[in-house]
Amino acid sequence: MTSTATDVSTKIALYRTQYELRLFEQRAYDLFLENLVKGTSHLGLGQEAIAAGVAAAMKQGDWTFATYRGHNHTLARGAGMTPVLAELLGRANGLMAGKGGSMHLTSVEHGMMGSYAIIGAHLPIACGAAWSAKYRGTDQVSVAFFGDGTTNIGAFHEALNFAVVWQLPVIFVCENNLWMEYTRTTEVTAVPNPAADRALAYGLESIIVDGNDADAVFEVASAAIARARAGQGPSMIEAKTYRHGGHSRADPGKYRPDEEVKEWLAKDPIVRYRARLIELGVPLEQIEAIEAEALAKVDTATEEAKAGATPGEDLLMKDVWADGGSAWRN
Amino acid sequence: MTSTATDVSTKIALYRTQYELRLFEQRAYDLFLENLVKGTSHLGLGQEAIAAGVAAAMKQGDWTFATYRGHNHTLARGAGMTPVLAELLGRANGLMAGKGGSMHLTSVEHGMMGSYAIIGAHLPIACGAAWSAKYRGTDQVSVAFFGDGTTNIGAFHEALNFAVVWQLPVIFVCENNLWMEYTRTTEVTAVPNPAADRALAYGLESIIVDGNDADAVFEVASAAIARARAGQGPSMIEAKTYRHGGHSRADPGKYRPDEEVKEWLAKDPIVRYRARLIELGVPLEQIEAIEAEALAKVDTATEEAKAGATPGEDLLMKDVWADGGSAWRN
Amino acid sequence: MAQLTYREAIARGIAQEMRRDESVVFLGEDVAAAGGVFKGTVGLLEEFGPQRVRDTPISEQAILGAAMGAAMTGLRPIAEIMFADFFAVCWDIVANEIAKSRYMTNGQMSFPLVIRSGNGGGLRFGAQHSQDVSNWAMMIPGLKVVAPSNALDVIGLMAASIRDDDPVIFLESKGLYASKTEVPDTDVVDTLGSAKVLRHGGDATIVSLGMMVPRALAAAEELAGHGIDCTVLDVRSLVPLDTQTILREVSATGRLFTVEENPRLCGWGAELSSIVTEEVFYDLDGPSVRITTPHIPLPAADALEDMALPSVERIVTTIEKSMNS
Amino acid sequence: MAQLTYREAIARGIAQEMRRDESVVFLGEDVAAAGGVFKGTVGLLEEFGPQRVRDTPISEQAILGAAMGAAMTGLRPIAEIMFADFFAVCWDIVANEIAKSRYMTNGQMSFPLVIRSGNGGGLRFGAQHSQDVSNWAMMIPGLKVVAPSNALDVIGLMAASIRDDDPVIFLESKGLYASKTEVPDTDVVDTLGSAKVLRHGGDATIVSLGMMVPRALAAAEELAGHGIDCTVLDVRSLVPLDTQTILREVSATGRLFTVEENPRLCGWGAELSSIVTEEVFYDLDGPSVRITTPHIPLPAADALEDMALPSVERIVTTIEKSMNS
Ligand SMILES: Cc1ncc(C[n+]2csc(CCOP(=O)(O)OP(=O)(O)O)c2C)c(N)n1
Ligand SMILES: Cc1ncc(C[n+]2csc(CCOP(=O)(O)OP(=O)(O)O)c2C)c(N)n1
Ligand SMILES: [Mg+2]
Ligand SMILES: [Mg+2]
Repeated sequence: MTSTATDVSTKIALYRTQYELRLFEQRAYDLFLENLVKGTSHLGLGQEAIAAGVAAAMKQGDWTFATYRGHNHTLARGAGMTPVLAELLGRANGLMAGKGGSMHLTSVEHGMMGSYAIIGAHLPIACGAAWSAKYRGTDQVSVAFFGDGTTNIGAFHEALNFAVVWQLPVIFVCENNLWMEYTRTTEVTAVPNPAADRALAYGLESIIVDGNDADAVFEVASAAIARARAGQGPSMIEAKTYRHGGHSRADPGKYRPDEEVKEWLAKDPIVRYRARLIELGVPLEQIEAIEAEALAKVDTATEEAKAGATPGEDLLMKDVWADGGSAWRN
Repeated sequence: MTSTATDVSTKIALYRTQYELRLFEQRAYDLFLENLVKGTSHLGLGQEAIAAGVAAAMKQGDWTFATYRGHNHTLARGAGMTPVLAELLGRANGLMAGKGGSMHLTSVEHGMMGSYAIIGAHLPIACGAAWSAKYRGTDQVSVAFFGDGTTNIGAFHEALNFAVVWQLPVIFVCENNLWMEYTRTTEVTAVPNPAADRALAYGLESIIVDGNDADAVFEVASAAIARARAGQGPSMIEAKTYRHGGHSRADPGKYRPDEEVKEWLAKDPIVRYRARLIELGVPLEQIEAIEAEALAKVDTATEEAKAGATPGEDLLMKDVWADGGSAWRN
Repeated sequence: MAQLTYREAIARGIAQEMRRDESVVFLGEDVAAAGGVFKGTVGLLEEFGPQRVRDTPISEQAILGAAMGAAMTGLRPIAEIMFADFFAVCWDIVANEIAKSRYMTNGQMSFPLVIRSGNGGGLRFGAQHSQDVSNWAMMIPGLKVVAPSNALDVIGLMAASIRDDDPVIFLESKGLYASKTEVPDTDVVDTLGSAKVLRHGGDATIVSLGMMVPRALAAAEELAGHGIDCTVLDVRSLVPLDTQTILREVSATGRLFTVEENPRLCGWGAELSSIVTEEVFYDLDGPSVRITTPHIPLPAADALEDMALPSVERIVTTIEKSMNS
Repeated sequence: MAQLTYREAIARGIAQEMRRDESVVFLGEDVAAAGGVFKGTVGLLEEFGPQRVRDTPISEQAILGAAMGAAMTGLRPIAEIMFADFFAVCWDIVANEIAKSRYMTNGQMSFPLVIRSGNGGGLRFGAQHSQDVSNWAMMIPGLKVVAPSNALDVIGLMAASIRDDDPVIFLESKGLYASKTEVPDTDVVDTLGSAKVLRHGGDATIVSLGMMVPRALAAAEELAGHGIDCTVLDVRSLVPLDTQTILREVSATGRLFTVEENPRLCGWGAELSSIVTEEVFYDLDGPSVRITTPHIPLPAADALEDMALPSVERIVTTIEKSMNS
């Protein structure tokens, strides 16, 4: 797992992951248009390279903490498409049986330690997991993903300082897609690189990476994770990227200049990566097979999710407490 | 008010303020030993130069926001000794009739907009006052004092970024006395200068000043205030200082190395400043007169505070609401 | 008169007051250029300009700190906390600073500000975007708490809140944003602390708030068909609380049922039930009964959320069972 | 057996469990080298070392975030929030994250952690360091809430809280830190959700919590002298709530009086009063009455604070007046 992105099998795996994420999110969008996705959802279209690159640098047993924009990260850690999609549809076969929804995807067995919908909250929580790894002497690391707009909330600051002071094995990955919901982050942020320009305030190195290049992401993430495992403490990585669509399901994203959207669509991480594979001599058929397999996977997941049962009353009152119940009285 | 510390009358005024603060805090301590000070109190002994220097750089109408360690700042803005001391004693003639106590000294008529006892909370509040000055087109500025340990809480980060983005006339003054309550700040802080080393994270200049030198404080504060009045936005100043006593009333401060205490007592801002005045040729009699006047003032305040009535039931249910009452129902 | 949605009424109420008073300013995340994530503040930036209608960073403590500091120095700010659940990241500014500072300073300061927020469930947003926080606010001394149930009340109570010299937590039911009400074209100004009797009946009094009001009314209609005739009250403001109207109406029917959106423990219904028990015990013909969300986080799936929130059906069966036992 | 102060009992309870279980760790501000600002954790660093007993920056969100992340990955952290009022700066981690995450993940995660905090008034600390937050915690689904009234219960309930697999908010009454109780030298482990009957009487039931317990007991003694014989209950844990014991004792006497430290609105007394009214209405001989701090921020001056908090005298006169009317 300390291999760098140079070997071809890693590259092929990275392409597969990115492509699957792309198709999955597109399908989620279609199902939203069909009115099957309940509640809100925040797609990661355009940001696949970060989820794929970082996940590939992680080991089983490592922990991911994501935001409400967490489909990519959940799938990249190995959670099944069916339970994730079923969760979006509010079905009993969902990843959390419909109790969490799109914003809270969690799969502990895959090290996916939750998606958090309050800006910044998971950054200190990721520190806690890292602390526990350090205390128990395992070599696990925590990775926390967050957006550019998140760098202005208090919890960000507390988590960064805490992680450094306790020298915790945690990696903070800022997915800088330039926008908060409908406001450009630089308009409300005192520095141009919202994460990287803050690194020095915590005695950290300032790291910026092309977030639309899975290889580049894989490399910086591998290095940061290696440092963390070696007891050298936390890192923060700012990955520049762009979301192809709006902020959440209902948002067409019209506030963004056409030029900007065009510019970034031209940097589509998947299109670029595909070209790179071909350049490297990966046979087109192999690539097309991956793509066909991904489509089949998404189709199957769609079927299975749609066939999922409506969650029943038994689930409603379950699992507030560790005893499985919800009684607050005797 | 843009005069620098070079003129002697300002210097004499600065000495008077510092000396008064010193005597007042010593008296507060004595009264605590007599069991007359109720609740807690956090003395500013040793930190007088900062309160005096900054207050001298401010104009009437400017706003001060302080912490629970706010006696110095309240007095330096012109609040009377009697009401401040009476507040510590929980008397009806206290600055807030006993309802706030030592940690919440407030005198709106003197621009003393409150002392805040939850770490960091007043930093965004000071931004709000600055915003209101800017919106209304006055030239008022906000000054917020805070401790070194306060730089690690979320509100600090939010306030700094907000002030810069909105280009508010607010000056953040960190009184770095090296210690939180009983923990050395550098032990839990990722950078050696907890405020100044964070300035860059907000696109601010890193400013460090000798907090035990009232002239130096006066100069940097004057410059920062001038910038703020000129519409050039916020500044942050880190003033290095030391508290002579413990954190709060019950604390003997034994956790601090003797060497460190000795070293800082040798830098006593008042002893140094007195020597400077003498060096400048200010007659000893004039200095002694100031000192005698200060003592008389503190003695009078002590008498008046002790003579204050116990607050009665009428005050208890008063002033929750702007109508003067506290009714939550009809 | 025109039909207005609850969401449109927000901007209408704010604009009405901004026109009248230059000291009213408005800030929040995505509220200006975007008109708010719930489209509740569309048009305000255009009419009042970027000095009075301002987008902020994602810094809720800064937003409310700014509102507080501005209020104590002469402005009348309105701040938006996008989802009421986010009060949790800035609760100190609300509960320890804004609420307490007037009292602590012996009345030296006033805080004429409004914090408006999208409150409660019904939109399948899951547990971190759906909590009804009416009791969070009600329990803090020094806060007024308002929760309108229709577009007309939104305008009138918004105006009253902005004009009030104390801090008001203004809770907008997210589940009602799309609902429509007839409103006059002229200015509307209402009064805080006045409950409304929406229906008269002799058998029992149902007290409700916000999104629960239309459900309580629908339940009352259905109950009338079953021979149980209910008075329905819309509390509208929890602080100040119109206990006079509530006690009068409960005494008249002899029975109290509260319909609350918040999870079970320590909701406003508990407070109300305890007031009724303490003050008009001898007028009661039977137990006071609270209908609430169970004491669980709100689930995301539509089917589950619908089971959790008090439904018309649950209100009907609960009241029927209690009245017939 | 030895006399132990409430404050000493904290360290005793924690140490008892840390000896038993390596996964128990403890963090907070000034808790290690200094032994806590209330001297509640003296000796823990010395016995368990700097890996298990850790000082933190002034970063309450980081403290509780760390506790949460550690709990979900196998540790059993105890976190200190120095004064309970400071929950306001980290309420999101408590109310939105720790409390809800088990439910939201359909039981994939557990949060075996304890957050202990100095709660309530009595020490003239003023409004930002004196609030009783028992209702803040009680109203959030997913939190257990414990508040011991004496040193013995501190040890036993601390042990039970640490062993519990759910998050427990452990509220220590600041006003009781100096109080002493006889405790055995052996390990003590108690049970959450069990109220204690401290006194039996036939006329009325007084239910109290934390710092109000000794006052309720003293009031009952005085009332007995006036011919009113009261049962006195110590609730001890608000969640889980021992409604069986409470309902039984209230039914037996026919009257309920609650003595709460928190300000008036939406306290645990309201919840309890509403439960009693709803479930044993026909056993009641008269109104349930709540004795609380008025709905005001707590003033700092000793004279004012003493007027605000429920006193033995106020408990006596309130009950007497109500029983005789
Ligand atoms: C405390 C808090 N404030 C506001 C929100 C509403 N909100 C959700 S996403 C979002 C924008 C976040 O922007 P960014 O951090 O850049 O992440 P992105 O959505 O671009 O991935 C906001 C303001 C929230 N969920 N929590
Ligand atoms: C949110 C919060 N956490 C903790 C405290 C308790 N506390 C009061 S003063 C203090 C130390 C503050 O240190 P510093 O900022 O350096 O200020 P100093 O007291 O040295 O002036 C702490 C931890 C508090 N008041 N508020
Ligand atoms: Mg973004
Ligand atoms: Mg300090």
